[in-house]
Amino acid sequence: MSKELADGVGVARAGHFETVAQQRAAATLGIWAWLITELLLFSALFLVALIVRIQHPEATVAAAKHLKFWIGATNTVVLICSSLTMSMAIEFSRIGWQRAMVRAMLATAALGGLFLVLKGYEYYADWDEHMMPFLGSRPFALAETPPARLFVNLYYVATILHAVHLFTGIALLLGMTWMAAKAGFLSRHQNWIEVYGLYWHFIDLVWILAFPILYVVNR
Amino acid sequence: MSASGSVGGTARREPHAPEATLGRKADYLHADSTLRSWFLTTDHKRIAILYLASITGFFVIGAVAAGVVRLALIVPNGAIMTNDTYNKAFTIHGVVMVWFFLIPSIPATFGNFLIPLMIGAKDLAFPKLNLTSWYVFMAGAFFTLVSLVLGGVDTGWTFYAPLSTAFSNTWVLPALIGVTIVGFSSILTGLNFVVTIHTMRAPGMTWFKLPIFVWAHYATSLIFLLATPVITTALILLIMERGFHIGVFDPAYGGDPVLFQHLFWFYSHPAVYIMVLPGMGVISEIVPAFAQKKLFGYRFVAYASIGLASVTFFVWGHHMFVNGQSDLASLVFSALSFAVAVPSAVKVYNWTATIHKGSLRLDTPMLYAMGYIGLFVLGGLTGLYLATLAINQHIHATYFVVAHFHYIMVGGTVLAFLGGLHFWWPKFTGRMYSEPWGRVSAMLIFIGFNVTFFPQFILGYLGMPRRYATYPVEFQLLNVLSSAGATILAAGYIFPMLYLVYSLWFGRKAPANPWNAKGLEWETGSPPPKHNFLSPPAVPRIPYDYPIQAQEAQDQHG
Amino acid sequence: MTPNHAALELWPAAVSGTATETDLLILAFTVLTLLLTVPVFVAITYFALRYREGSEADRSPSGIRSNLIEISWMLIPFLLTLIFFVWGARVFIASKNAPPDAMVIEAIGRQWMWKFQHPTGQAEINDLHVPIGQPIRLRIISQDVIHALYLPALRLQVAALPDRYTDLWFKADKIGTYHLYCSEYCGTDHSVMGGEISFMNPGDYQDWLTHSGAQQGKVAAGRTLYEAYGCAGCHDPGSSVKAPSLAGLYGSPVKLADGRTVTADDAWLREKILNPNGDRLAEGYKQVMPSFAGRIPEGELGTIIDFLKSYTAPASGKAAQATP
Amino acid sequence: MRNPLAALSADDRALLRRRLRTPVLTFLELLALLAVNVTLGATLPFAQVWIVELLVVAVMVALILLVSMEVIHEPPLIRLFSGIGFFWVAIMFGMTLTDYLAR
Repeated sequence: MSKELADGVGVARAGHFETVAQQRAAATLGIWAWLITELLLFSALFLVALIVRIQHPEATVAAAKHLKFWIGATNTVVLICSSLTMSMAIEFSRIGWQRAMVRAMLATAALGGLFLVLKGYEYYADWDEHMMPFLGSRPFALAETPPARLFVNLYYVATILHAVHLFTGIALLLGMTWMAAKAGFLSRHQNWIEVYGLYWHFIDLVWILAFPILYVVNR
Repeated sequence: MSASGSVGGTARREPHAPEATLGRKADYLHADSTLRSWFLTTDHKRIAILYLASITGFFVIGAVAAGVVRLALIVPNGAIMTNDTYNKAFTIHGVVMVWFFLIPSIPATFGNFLIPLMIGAKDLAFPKLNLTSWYVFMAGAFFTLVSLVLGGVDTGWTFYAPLSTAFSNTWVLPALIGVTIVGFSSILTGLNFVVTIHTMRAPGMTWFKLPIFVWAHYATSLIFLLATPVITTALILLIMERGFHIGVFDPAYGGDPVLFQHLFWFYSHPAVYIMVLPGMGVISEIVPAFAQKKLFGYRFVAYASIGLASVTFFVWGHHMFVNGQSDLASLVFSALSFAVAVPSAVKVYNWTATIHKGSLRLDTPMLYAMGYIGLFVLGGLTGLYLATLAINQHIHATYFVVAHFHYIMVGGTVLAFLGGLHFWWPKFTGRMYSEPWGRVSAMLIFIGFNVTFFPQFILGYLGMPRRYATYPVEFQLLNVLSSAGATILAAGYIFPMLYLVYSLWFGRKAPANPWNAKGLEWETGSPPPKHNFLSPPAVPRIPYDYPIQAQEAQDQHG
Repeated sequence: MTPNHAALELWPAAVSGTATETDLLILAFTVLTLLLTVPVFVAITYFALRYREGSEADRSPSGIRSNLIEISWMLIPFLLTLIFFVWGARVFIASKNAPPDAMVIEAIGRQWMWKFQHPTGQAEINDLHVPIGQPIRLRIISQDVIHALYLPALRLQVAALPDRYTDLWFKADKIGTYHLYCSEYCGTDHSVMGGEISFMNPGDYQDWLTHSGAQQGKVAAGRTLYEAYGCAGCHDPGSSVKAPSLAGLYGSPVKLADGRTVTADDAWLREKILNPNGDRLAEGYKQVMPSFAGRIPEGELGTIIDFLKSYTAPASGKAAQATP
Repeated sequence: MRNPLAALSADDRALLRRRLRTPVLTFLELLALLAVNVTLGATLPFAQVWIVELLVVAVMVALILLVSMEVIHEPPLIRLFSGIGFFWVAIMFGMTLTDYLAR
């Protein structure tokens, strides 16, 4: 029901497809196949986090207590907001409200940027508290419990990998916004917005998983 | 993200000649001949040729490294080269053969070329992504070659921590980065195949009319999607471990090196089926064509592909029985490993039943296919030896394992690759290869392979560990025999490279269907036109609609 | 290399009940393998000849019900092989659970040597002597990368992990000397990380422990360490580095670069190895020797010094090595 | 700045309300669930609280997949693809834990 398109909104068929429906189905299936790989990529890290937790419960709890819980929580709120604006952009694209859609996309990119800024501040606070054990030059605050280093470093690998995805996402989104602001975009490439929206929601979903796994359950 | 890039982008395709005027110039090879038209092509057939050329190069590198290994082992005392040189040679052999030849071998070349033809499509669903995957592959190859040129790696292709992270003084990082990047090319290829097979089939081409080759590639692609990301994570952690000492695999900080092995084999055991399944697909095309008989038990063979692709995710721990995993895990992984026998047996018995009462021509592709069946059976059953816990305690990490997986990888995948290459060579190039030379080479490879690798089963059971630069003198006789076999095998590899290249210019022109084979790829020209079919192909009533059909055909397909 | 191995053998010697049973298991499995494969090979060959294109052969549909035959060739081989899962698992579990009265020998793997410590305190490098007729448990650990201790004559191997102990137990019933290997690839000299395992009568084992094993074994062990840590590469006569010869050094006075003279006793040698330069430099030599602090465990330091004690004259350098 | 909503006709406002109802409701539900988890994480009311936290996360993930990513409106194939990854994650975790929980 919610996926009905307004008049003048649609997809231009590429030469190697027989129908537009086939082209749309391929794009949707393609992004889902990609998202499966993203899920497994991050899940392997979560598995390592679980093993570290099983093998070194005390050190992991000590390390997790040093994470910036409230910044993480705030960032989760920021990403949930960006999911809302992305959903709005998709709905606007379906009813053909191009300007509203462009604004919603810009808002999404801005919220993504805010996430990265907060994340950067969090890293700075971590650095300040000597919570960067991978830096050889800077002593680690929890040096007396070596396994704490495992969890903290894993936190960096996971969050940096997520941030890289978010950064790539913002760059793609801004590029797409620039194209989407032009006349006729929605009649040719409406499904780009849908496909991109799935990616954005999924990066949000990964954070929804990462926040409790890293920050919450180990407290 | 990646999907969106290519969906709309192909809206404006470059103009091409109207189909009515299709002549000599319009087939995909001759439509355009500039370098640019090759390196920026989005035609799946040309990308397949790009892949074919690249992996042939890697095969040569890997084969030379194998030759160095066999040369070193002629003498037991390591007099020919230093231990370091030997270790680097077998590492290069493993890394290059596994990641740069075997994994892309059949999918990225034959799969790329044939899947759209077999399902009656104009191209893969995402042509630009397909080209991207080749560039990603070459980027990964670049890093690995850099590590090779700078001095090589000595960790073995398995990169076990902490040897690879803290102890090896060789160029591990560029090799790891290269292998990580190549994983993305696998993912993109697999994604493209999955989407193509789901959405691009010609009208009337239902799932149970698809050739087994397509089924096998569908199963392979699922493994690409579900397994490759995990090795990416494992390698990222390994790179971080080596670069920044993050500690997760480092016992000095309480990390667990066995955890790397779990992540590694979660991918690398299914990767065996990335190498094996497409080969099974090739054999399932060749055997019916040269028996002129419908494939026996089509549905069972199709389901067996999916079955293998699923079961393979439950058995990785059989690589780790003696590596310190819990006894419970060993028991569970061992029991589940025996389940692999079921779908494998289905394939082998059905191929044999297909030959029964057929009308057989023993041309080169069929010789390879028959060799494949025999060697795959031996490789598969010796795999069950290794899955048996008590036997594994003795032959794990010995030459028995080396022999076993070479029976699967060379006896299986490489023979299927060569069989498929001869089978579809007329389709790829429009030329016939030399049949007598083809048969001679096939026999040489079969004999050379067995002389090389059968003695290694015995060496392994006698207790010769693998990856040994020097060895006790009583193993010398069998090692010399193995090295002698390797020279025969090498000759068998060199001949096809010569006569196939020769045929490109001097071979007889190939008709559209030289083998009288069934399948949509034979319904179009050799080589096919740029957009595959001049008119939409008619999907046959049943798959493998050959003149001879066993009773079961009527039972299962109406 | 080893007297107990013929130039070409086709079956390895088995010295324990587990080894014999493993052999039986693999032979039985091979019989099953042949039962499952020979018909396929024969059939393929026969069909290839019988049904050649143009041959006169009956090609009418055979009317075999395919589902039944499919299910049977799926399940029968699977169930037959499952027998071997159960059998293999039983042998495996038995070989994992050592009897409580087993004699415990510590095994330590390191790039690229094995060290074995007997319960009575004697240690040996690369080679292992064990008595037959009694259960022996090896507690195995590694000091650096992952190794694996592989004893083909017993059909057993297990990884030596850097972070925790692994176990392997056996009860040998035949005397003899066989190979002992590292079977997990561990870097440059992986293939020379091994030696011989000697299965001895209990009386001979006791004899070995008290006489040849303990005393001279320690000197030989020290010599091995002396070579393994690279001491010999610089200090042996004829080396290009021209470091002072250590033969006869023990107990003699040494003139230092700062003019003092010290006696080369246990304590001074230990300090000198751990921190060789600075005020410990010998007169007339340059500061080239690396510090071994943290690189040589305490026990081995003692063994090396034991070797240096016995390393009395230049000519006896070889003698120390050659003592049985 | 002019309120952009003021320029809309009544029909457009109705359309907007109909279209944005689900995203906004999902947004509010996600925030509420997050609030539960943050509260539990900050106060740690009992030892086994992580079970509750993970259940809440499971609900949030399901909400994003089914509603935000519209899986409930998709054909069976997409539903299968959206779930198969999680199934494979379960294989990976389950089989690995047969080692770690039995050591």
